[in-house]
Amino acid sequence: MSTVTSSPTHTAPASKLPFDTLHQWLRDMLLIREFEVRTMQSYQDKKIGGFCHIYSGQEAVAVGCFAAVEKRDPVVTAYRDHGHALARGMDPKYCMAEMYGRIGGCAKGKGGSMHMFDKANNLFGGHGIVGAQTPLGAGLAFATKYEDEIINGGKSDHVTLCFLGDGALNQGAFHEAMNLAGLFDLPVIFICENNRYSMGTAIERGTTMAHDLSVKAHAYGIESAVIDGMDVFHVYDGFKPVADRCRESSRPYFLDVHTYRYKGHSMSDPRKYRTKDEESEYEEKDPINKLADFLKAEHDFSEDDYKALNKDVKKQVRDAMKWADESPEPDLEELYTDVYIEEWGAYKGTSLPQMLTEQ
Amino acid sequence: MSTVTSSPTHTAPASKLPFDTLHQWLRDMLLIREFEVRTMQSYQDKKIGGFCHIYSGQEAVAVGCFAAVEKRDPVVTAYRDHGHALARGMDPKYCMAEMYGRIGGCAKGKGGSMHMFDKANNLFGGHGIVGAQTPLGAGLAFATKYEDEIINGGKSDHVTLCFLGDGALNQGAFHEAMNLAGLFDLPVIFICENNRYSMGTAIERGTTMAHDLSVKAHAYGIESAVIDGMDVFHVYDGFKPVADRCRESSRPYFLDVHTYRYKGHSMSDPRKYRTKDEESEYEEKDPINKLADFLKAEHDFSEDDYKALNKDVKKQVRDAMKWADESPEPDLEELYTDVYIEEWGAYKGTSLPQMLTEQ
Amino acid sequence: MAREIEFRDALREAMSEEMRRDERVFVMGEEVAEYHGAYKVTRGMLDEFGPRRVVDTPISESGFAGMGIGAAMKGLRPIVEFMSWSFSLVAADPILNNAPKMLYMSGGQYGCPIVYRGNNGAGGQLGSTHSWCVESMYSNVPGVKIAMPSNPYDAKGLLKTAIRDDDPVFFLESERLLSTTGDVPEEEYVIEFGKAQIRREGDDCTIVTYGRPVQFAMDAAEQLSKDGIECTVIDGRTIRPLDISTVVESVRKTNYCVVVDQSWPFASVGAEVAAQVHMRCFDDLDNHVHRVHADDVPAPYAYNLEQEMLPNARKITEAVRAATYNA
Amino acid sequence: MAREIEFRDALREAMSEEMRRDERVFVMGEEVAEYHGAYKVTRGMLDEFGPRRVVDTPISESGFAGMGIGAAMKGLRPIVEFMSWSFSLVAADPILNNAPKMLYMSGGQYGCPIVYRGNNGAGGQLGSTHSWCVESMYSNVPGVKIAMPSNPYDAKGLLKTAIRDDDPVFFLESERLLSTTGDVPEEEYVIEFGKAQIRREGDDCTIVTYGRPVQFAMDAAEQLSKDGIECTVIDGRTIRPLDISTVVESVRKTNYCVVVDQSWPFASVGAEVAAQVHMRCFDDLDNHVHRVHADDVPAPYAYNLEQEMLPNARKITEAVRAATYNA
Ligand SMILES: Cc1ncc(C[n+]2csc(CCOP(=O)(O)OP(=O)(O)O)c2C)c(N)n1
Ligand SMILES: Cc1ncc(C[n+]2csc(CCOP(=O)(O)OP(=O)(O)O)c2C)c(N)n1
Ligand SMILES: [Mg+2]
Ligand SMILES: [Mg+2]
Repeated sequence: MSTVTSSPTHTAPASKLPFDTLHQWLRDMLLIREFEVRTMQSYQDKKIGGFCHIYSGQEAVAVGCFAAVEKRDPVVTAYRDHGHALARGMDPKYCMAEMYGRIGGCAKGKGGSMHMFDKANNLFGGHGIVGAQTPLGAGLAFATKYEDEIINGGKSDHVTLCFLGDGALNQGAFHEAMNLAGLFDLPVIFICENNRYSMGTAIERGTTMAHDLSVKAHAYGIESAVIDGMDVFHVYDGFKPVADRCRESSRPYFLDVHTYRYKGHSMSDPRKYRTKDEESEYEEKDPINKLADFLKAEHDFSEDDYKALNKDVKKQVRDAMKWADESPEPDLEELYTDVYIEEWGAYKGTSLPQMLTEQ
Repeated sequence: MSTVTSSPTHTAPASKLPFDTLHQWLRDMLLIREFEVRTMQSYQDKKIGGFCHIYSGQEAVAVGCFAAVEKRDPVVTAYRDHGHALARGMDPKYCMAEMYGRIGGCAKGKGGSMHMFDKANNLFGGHGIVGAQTPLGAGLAFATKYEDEIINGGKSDHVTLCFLGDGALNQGAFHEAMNLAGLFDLPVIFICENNRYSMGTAIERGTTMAHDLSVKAHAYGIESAVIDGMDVFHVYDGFKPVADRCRESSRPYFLDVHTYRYKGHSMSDPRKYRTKDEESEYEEKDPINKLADFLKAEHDFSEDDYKALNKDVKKQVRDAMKWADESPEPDLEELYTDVYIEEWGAYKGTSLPQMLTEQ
Repeated sequence: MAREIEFRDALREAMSEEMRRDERVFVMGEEVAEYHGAYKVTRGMLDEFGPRRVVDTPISESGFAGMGIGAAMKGLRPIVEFMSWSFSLVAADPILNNAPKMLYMSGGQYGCPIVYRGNNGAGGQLGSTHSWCVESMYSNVPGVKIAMPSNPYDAKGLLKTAIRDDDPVFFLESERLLSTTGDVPEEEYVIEFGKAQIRREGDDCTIVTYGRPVQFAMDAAEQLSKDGIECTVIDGRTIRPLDISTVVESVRKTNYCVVVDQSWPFASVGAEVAAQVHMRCFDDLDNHVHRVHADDVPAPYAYNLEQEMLPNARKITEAVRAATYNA
Repeated sequence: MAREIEFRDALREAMSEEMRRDERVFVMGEEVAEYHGAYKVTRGMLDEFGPRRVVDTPISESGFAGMGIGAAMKGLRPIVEFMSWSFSLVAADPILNNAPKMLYMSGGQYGCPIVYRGNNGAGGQLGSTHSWCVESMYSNVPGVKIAMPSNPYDAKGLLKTAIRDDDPVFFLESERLLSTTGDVPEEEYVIEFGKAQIRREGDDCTIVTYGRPVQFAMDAAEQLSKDGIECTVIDGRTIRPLDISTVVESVRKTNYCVVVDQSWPFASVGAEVAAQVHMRCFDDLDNHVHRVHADDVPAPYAYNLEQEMLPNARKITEAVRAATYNA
């Protein structure tokens, strides 16, 4: 089904990458997994409110993709965005504080779970309206190409990563974005995190041709590939050549990444629409276990090392929670900041979050 | 490129249809052509205002398609809609009066050129917002199927014809409509009148995969076919089996009908974006001449008969203009009718146009 | 017979009763069938009416909002659920440019008897994209009717009217009210559009409001009453038609008016009511109409900011005091 | 040096000058490049700036409006042309739910310096779907700025300000004004947002308006002056920020006020101005603020109906007479 021909750049397959790199991937995935456990707990404890979407099960997607590109490459995603923020390099304390609604949050507590932004790491947001981020993704790619070529007079040399859920395939905005990206040769990769459900709707019940999403890309002359998102090696090995070619050729791509969300759609979802069997089936393919097993088999990495890493990650998340908890609520003055950059009337201009000023 | 397999229903090819039928087609096409000549003239004379889009060159599409279905089958289209209204059976006097902004118009002068509605003929409007009619088309098909199956307890037995321009392919609404139609097995045929331009934009400049629009349908698991819209026989022969199968199977279709608008996009367009050569090339394939020549060659139809028919049509349009001219302007009271069906406050309820009450 | 039921159940009863009464009525929207509604408003309806009349849709608001219009033109009576009115912006063209104008543009030929309904206004910390109060934006448009119930009784009666209405109705519910309960008779009833309800009478000030803030206004009136300020609280029930007469009649008696509108202030329902009251009660008013709105900023996520941003009893109390020179 | 130029040329000069000044500025929209603009506003710009900075788009308003937002977040300064604001409804989500909230939701990290511009309001007999006045709906939303020039001088000065502004600006032009001419100096200038312009002074009544109706108000004032009623005409220039102080100052002198707003009345800019004037001038007003709007009906096609529906000098004259008890 893949229509992406292999890349001219020869890159090592993930399995041959240095131990340190793979160890970092494992750490990142563990961090996300643990972060989400604590997120759910904090939600139960009413420290987090609003809608909250858990990334557990999908860790390999964000981690594998980001490993294949550079920090300067823009990223934009939907509301299930904790994993993207952490994998991209946001300190979990800013992410947790955001959900706690505290001034220390990445958006000073104004965005919440669905809206993680990190300018230093070129994360252009989680976005809450299904599909809304896809034209933004095209626009980010338009901008890097414009900057590289028109302003800097060079060759286009960035790729934009635009994540979307399978449910977003049915929003018109996605189709307009695909057509524009195809038409303008924009260096953007639309990464569909196909976890088979949009809320309680299995993909076949909402999306025609669910068995072969490549047709959604072909409709715009865009190449596509299917990637196994439950294995970080597959993600990296599938994604890296696509990213390289996208950067090289300044052409968009579409990826159908098969993954699974272990938890409900959001915190309030009892998941009656799927079976426990199906859930276990996927949990058996767990991407974290898979990578840990590989490292144990192929590298100098013991069960004790794994336990230590786990402990380390747990501590980091605990510290993040503590930090978040200690961060104060935003001043009521903050209601009127960041509405406009310019100060006028009741509006007080804008200021950066701690996350950016501390660094 | 066609993926529609031939219909089980055996229907005669257009060339074998009785003379009277073909003669009527010729008359309908001539009527539209002449009507549009007078429309342009009336526009120059400032009897018509607003945006006005001429159908000349595309006559075979509406005439050929409607010949293949029944009056009870719903039709919805875009703003280039005079041809559809006339071919569907609207008396030209109501159509012209509408553009003259008179009470005798099909919509009492409230809609104008872009918004021809005819309830008796199941024409659910011309629609001015590009693509907006495509979800409506899906909805009409949803309704006939619901009526046939749920309310009347029978088998779905209607087809909806939803016309769109090639420019509408780039509106998100179209894609949402296609997915819904595919998902719900709606008996609707999306007929893309591909006249190669949206305003001044050649299709390749705005639409990816312009050389093969079947991919736009395949993306939703919808079958498609290409039809030569410059020949009414091709239109009928291509469309009839599709309509029959759509009615039979209650599955949507997409048709890429190649046609050409002889005039500018609207009355104000100098058509600098295309060559005179290209225009003549298409004018040489004129669908009216083609049918007239066929009738002269194959039937008892002389040049004199043709001239008489022409004269007859010219008179009908002249009479329509006169009728329209004599129809009064709407009462100022009409401002406040048809806003709500119910009367309340300043609103005066609703009333049907002369077109429907006279019949 | 009176019973206490939840707001969401009142909504479902209205839909179910109308669907039993008229085969042409059906419900369509995201997760309305197999999931029983994101907020369980349609719970159980799939079982009774089957998947052809309780229709799950993909996340294609523009598509299914428009599909509903086509179906309504052909004679069906769709109820289209927006999981949230915040998601109706992607469907702005069909709902604002199509449904409300079809009758006019067709010169009376095609009406559009459709109900769009769903959650409107702040939920709890949903942030800026998910907390829309659309009443001010959408009520600008002629051709629509807008209902905004504040309690289960009204929810049922107004929704039944909406479904029977031959014109397009935007029905704005509040997620925050869905679990509240109230008396709803078992006997059938409907509530006429354009008739405000006086929830409480008092001679000192008239408070006019719509939907969820009605309860805030009642709370404020209660408190003020302890200090001897007696308010009339008017629950407008529908915004289009707007029942201004009931308001005017009251203001002629109280001479003071506060309008409470949960949406942003600029060019809002509150502004409209204020302007109309000034127009009709120019000689009766002893102070200008005071307005209570959400703050004029995007909805923040943080709990304390969101609470501060929304209208509440405290703000209403303050506004009444200011309006009546009791500050 | 003063010159008379057309409104459309003033707009083009503003864009071209800013594009020369700042490489990050580009224009995008349907038919803006090779066709030179559906209304010739961008005529010749393709030749000067090339197809990478004057970008033709397909008919995908939601797509390219959103693309502009992404580009603006990354640091470019897009000017996005809507052929008509009537077509912006299909892009309501990006322009209302995304651009104006990005700065807030990102806690100050990502501003959105984008200009959306195009024709707003009735053209000539364009019918209901194509005659939108979006100012009342869209001005409800915090985070946007809205400018509405009434003449070539303002068009250029305000558009340059809009392009330099770091916040999203909705720039509402009128197709009916594009061919009108006016003095525009060759020297560079900009016009600050939020500063109304007094177009004419008179002691008897204050007329406040925005955009195209300014000329109607001037015509009305002229006529009224013949009968000894002298009006101040205030051209608001921008709706957000709203310069209410200039209005209030004038009303304190004239004691009468008429607001003219070409959009539908309900929950409109006119309602907002009326409500604010009542609030700030309660003791100064000798009559309630009178409002002139388009009729509260979909825009009809027929010439006579459309003329009757729109605001015009006659209606303004009548409103001033009524407001000042000279009816
Ligand atoms: C336009 C719009 N409609 C509806 C919603 C409500 N909603 C939020 S998430 C969601 C499901 C999306 O599923 P998918 O795209 O597959 O992403 P996933 O949750 O699986 O990551 C829905 C319906 C929304 N946010 N925006
Ligand atoms: C949403 C929207 N955007 C822009 C327009 C302006 N417009 C009217 S017709 C048109 C071109 C459409 O071309 P096409 O769909 O090919 O139809 P044709 O005119 O060729 O019949 C445009 C851009 C519109 N009416 N609606
Ligand atoms: Mg999903
Ligand atoms: Mg075309």
